[in-house]
Amino acid sequence: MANLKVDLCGVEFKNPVIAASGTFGFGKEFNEIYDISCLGGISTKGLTLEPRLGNPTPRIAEGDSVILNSVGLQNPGVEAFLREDLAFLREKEIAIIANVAGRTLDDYAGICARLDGLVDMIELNISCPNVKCGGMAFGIRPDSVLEVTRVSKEALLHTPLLVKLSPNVENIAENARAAEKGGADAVSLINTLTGMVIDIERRKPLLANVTGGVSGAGIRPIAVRMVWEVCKAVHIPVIGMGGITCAEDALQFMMAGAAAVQVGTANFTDTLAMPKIIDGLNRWLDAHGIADINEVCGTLQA
Amino acid sequence: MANLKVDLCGVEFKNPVIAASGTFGFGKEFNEIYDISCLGGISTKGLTLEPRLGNPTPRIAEGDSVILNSVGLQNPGVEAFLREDLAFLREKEIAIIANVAGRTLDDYAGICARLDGLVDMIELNISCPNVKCGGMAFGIRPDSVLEVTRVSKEALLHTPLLVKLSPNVENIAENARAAEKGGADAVSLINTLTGMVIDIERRKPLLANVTGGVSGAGIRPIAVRMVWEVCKAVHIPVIGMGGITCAEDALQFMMAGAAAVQVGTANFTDTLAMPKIIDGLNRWLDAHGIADINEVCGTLQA
Amino acid sequence: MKELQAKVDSNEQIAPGIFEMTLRLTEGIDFRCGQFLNLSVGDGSRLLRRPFAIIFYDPSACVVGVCYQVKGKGTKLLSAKKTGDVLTCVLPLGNGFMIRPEQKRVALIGGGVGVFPLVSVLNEYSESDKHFRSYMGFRSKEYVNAFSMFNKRSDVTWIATDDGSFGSHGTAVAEFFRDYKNARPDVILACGPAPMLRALKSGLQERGIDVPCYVSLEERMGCGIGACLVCVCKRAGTEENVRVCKDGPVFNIKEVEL
Amino acid sequence: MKELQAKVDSNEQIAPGIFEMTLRLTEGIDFRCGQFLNLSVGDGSRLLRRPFAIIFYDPSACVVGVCYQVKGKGTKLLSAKKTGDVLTCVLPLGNGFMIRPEQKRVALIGGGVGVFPLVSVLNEYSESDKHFRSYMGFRSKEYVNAFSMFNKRSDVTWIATDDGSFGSHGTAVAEFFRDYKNARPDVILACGPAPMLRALKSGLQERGIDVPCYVSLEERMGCGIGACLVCVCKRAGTEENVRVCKDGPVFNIKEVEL
Ligand SMILES: Cc1cc2nc3c(=O)[nH]c(=O)nc-3n(C[C@H](O)[C@H](O)[C@H](O)COP(=O)(O)OP(=O)(O)OC[C@H]3O[C@@H](n4cnc5c(N)ncnc54)[C@H](O)[C@@H]3O)c2cc1C
Ligand SMILES: Cc1cc2nc3c(=O)[nH]c(=O)nc-3n(C[C@H](O)[C@H](O)[C@H](O)COP(=O)(O)OP(=O)(O)OC[C@H]3O[C@@H](n4cnc5c(N)ncnc54)[C@H](O)[C@@H]3O)c2cc1C
Ligand SMILES: Cc1cc2nc3c(=O)[nH]c(=O)nc-3n(C[C@H](O)[C@H](O)[C@H](O)COP(=O)(O)O)c2cc1C
Ligand SMILES: Cc1cc2nc3c(=O)[nH]c(=O)nc-3n(C[C@H](O)[C@H](O)[C@H](O)COP(=O)(O)O)c2cc1C
Ligand code: FES
Ligand code: FES
Repeated sequence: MANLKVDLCGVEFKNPVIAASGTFGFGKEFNEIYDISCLGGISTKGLTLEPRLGNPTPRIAEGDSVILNSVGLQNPGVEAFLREDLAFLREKEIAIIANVAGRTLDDYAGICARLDGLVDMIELNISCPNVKCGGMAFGIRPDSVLEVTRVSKEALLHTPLLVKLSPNVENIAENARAAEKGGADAVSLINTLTGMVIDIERRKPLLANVTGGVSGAGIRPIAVRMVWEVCKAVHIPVIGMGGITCAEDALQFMMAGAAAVQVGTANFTDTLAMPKIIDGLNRWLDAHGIADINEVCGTLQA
Repeated sequence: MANLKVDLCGVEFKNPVIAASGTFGFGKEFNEIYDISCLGGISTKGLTLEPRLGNPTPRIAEGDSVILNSVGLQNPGVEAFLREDLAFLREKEIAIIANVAGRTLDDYAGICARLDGLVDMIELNISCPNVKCGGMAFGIRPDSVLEVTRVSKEALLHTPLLVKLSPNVENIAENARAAEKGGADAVSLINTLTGMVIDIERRKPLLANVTGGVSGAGIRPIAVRMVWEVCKAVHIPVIGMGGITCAEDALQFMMAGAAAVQVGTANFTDTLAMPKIIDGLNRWLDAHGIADINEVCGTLQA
Repeated sequence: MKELQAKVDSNEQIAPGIFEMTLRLTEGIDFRCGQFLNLSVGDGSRLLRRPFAIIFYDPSACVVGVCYQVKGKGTKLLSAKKTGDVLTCVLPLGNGFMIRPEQKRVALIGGGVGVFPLVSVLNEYSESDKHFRSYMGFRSKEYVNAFSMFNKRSDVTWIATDDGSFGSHGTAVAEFFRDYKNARPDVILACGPAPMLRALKSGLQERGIDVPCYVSLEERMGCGIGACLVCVCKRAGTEENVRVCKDGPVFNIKEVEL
Repeated sequence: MKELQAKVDSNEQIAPGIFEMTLRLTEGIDFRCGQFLNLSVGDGSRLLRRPFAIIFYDPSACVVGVCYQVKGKGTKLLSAKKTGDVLTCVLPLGNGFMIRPEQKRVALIGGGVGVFPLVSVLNEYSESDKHFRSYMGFRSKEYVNAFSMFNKRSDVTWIATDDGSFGSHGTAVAEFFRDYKNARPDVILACGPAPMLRALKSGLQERGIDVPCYVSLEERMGCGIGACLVCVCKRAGTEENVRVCKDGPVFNIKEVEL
């Protein structure tokens, strides 16, 4: 069996397969189906300083090989997370990435300071397209990406900072460079694309929130392209995601340069998607006589 | 049977279903399968002043519910089109939209001048993501959208100008407004999103051109959202497209505000897709007791 | 709660647009009435599974049964499945219905496809000392047959149709209140469209009826297991959400905003 | 050239990873050997059809046969299809092989799945006065059986395998040139991977052999009917593209850049 261990900014992941924020809660429910200690890591549901109720329902719609969600930032707040969920995840001995969001720069600084030293990594959700006065604003323009990264980084003494990039932009490589400049230790991408589904019988948007974030297998080619562009543009590690369903999909992202991957929507289609991906990586490496997954990263010839 | 006729900038379309540029050639091949005179119109393969060879092969790849193409602008040149294809299309009595592209502003002005008065509409492809020094540049920034629209419009005395917008932008509504300001009589959207598929066995991009344009059913929610944003932003007619496969899909775009639709990739999945969509529109309108398709347009409550 | 392969055993139309499907699981489950499963529809373009009430479970054969109405693309695809086709499902999901030992007289109120979760109650308590009175509302006559299985096991069944083509003209909730004095239920179990449940809630309030009443809710779902927070509804009188898939789908009617 | 429904009549594995599928069409077609069809794979997530050589057409039953190798997702999905499943296809496509009346001695050179278009030649000319000599290359022994149908109708068949596990160790093209003096073909028909066709082209040139030689090409396709310009290759010595799906797939070996 090949080595699947990867190291990102000094954090060790058993393997490069990480649960994507918002699709895996804080791990407890999936752990009823399989022991999640097999995973490389988990990115938590987006946390805010205070509890949030999120958007009205319906919060999910479907397209062809894609889904749209408008959950918004429903979460129990960072204190409840620390009190009720962190210990469970620690027991699982997987890398814990706290996905965090806020409405203001102070929010970001505040939640980073609160989590500093308590989790393995902090992932800034600056791209959640669902909360009107939060997400979108920070993640679109390079200057505000830099700014929110900088204030978050300043609030952190112990925990590496991951900045999650939005794909709803003109030039994602430029935003990645802005995050790097702002002090990000790594970047992750892509968050969801903005989309809309109309219920033609009611002549209304299907989502109560009108628009929602598009994710799932159908967006994979867009995500791979963006990850490849970002990997060429920055010197910090990149975590790739967007439509990964199997080991072969994950390998596309890693060959494009990603050091690890996250898996979101595929957890809905198949609750065992992530263990199967890890297993598939092992088998693919063995079949190709490759001893270490790290040898694959960034080997795309293009 | 309900009225399906729509009028865009004084051009009459038998129905709102138009073949999308690049997927339907100049109509002759599909006419071997069904009589294309049933269509509302056709947007030709992108034409340039001189013949073009296009990109190397492979030129097509597949994702989940999407395809990627990198045909580039292979075309016989505008003169060959006028000589060999226009008369055939005229006989079919469908609205003829000449899709045109160029490398420079002069190219655009030149091809518009050449086609002025000879076709029913001219569609500027300012968004083709495949030709390095053409397409991309003009379609991304509002100022260059305005510029290329303006010079094209100045070259036209008789034929209405349609500007086709790229989705690979930060704010498509802004680009639509730029086109309107530049003198566009209508806008169409969306062109393809940029994507990439990696052949992990060869560790190479599957497309010889590295990246390609993503189209097909999977992109529909993104396209509907963009069409809705553009319809709210401009006063000129909008032609919607992106992943339309059936009458119900077309109705989403029309309720969002599109006056007509184009159908591209679905022609590959089902060569009879367009006649079926027209038939489906008729049946849907009848079933809902609606006498005129125009009554549906822009009726979304959001 | 497991992810299992499920081989289609049968898939037959039992009323216009309504199918009964039985599925053979690769292993057994613990099942309680009112629980549901989340079923793949066997096409790569549909990333979400569809939730359906489990109407029966046969532990000896590891077979579950569901009844579904063809509504959109997913159920259309399901209706084309043939014996031997393999799907996947996550099950059993949700909390299910609970009837306490001292609750002997049970009222079941169902509307449309909402009758299916109630069928599982009748199946589970078929050999018990409970007395059931059922109030069922359908669109029209043709749909009633689909639910004939219902008739067999409940002591009294009242049927109402929207168009009066069978039973009384009106709603299941109206039938329930008309019969209420005779029924004197110890517990009420209901499932159906939101307007029906709202009519039930306000009817109970207006009449000052304080009998325990449990309703099974429907919400669009992502994960189906409680992780994604897609399927929430509000806990009445609070600023807190509950998850239909995990905390429900069965709630005390007083507990949730309908 | 029509878009037709095609009901799967049979779908059986005939060699490791190689399937033969027969399809019953809703109406008849005009078919010539060397033409192909573009077949849906019966899953909503695959928007492109797959092109396969038609190896036979039975006009009395409106049945076509194809043989395909499982390579990626689409052929994997196809291999799971059962009798009675309904697919759609566009056919017949392309120009096909032509053998002129005066061309009596025909050499067939095939590699891998490239032998399938050649099978249709043998089928079409089975009752003719043509003399066939076939040169077939396979990966290894197990694949040879899949092509045994080939043996029956050609006068002489030379088999080569990459690993020497059957026939001679080497390539079909090498076999062809070895046998050339005996064969003295009037026309050469070939199909196989690009390197094989390139070896054939340069072999003919080096030896100064000017016998008419036609090759059937493969390219990734979009529309399959000539409209989208996805499947092109370059016309040799020009700045002009030809479409494999419409102008081909059969070309004079001199006409195209391989
Ligand atoms: C707990 C629960 C139990 C259910 N039990 C039954 C049952 O026993 N029989 C039955 O016929 N129906 C039942 N439903 C409703 C059933 O899930 C939907 O009718 C079905 O998912 C529609 O799928 P579709 O592909 O036809 O529709 P589409 O519109 O194509 O579905 C698109 C998406 O919306 C979701 N969706 C659409 N309508 C509903 C709905 N009413 N409720 C929840 N999700 C929806 C789908 O699951 C899918 O994710 C139940 C729903 C829930 C939540
Ligand atoms: C005219 C013609 C005739 C053919 N005849 C046969 C035959 O008789 N038997 C047989 O086994 N194969 C034949 N092929 C090759 C066959 O079409 C491919 O192997 C098949 O499409 C692969 O599909 P997939 O879903 O397994 O691969 P995937 O990689 O999942 O396919 C992705 C896309 O690439 C295309 N593609 C992949 N490989 C090829 C290829 N080699 N050629 C063309 N398109 C490809 C697919 O059609 C699809 O659009 C023929 C190809 C052509 C062009
Ligand atoms: C239901 C749902 C909720 C999500 N919530 C969050 C979130 O809270 N924070 C965040 O950064 N991303 C969130 N995302 C985005 C995912 O983490 C991921 O970036 C995206 O879904 C693309 O990956 P996928 O195609 O594998 O799902 C959410 C996605 C889904 C589907
Ligand atoms: C093979 C192919 C070639 C295309 N060529 C052109 C082109 O020449 N000019 C243009 O404006 N758009 C071109 N397009 C884009 C389509 O016209 C359309 O905008 C896009 O495919 C989205 O619609 P769809 O999802 O219905 O295909 C092409 C698309 C495809 C798939
Ligand atoms: S569907 Fe995910 S929490 Fe209920
Ligand atoms: S595949 Fe469209 S032209 Fe050949």
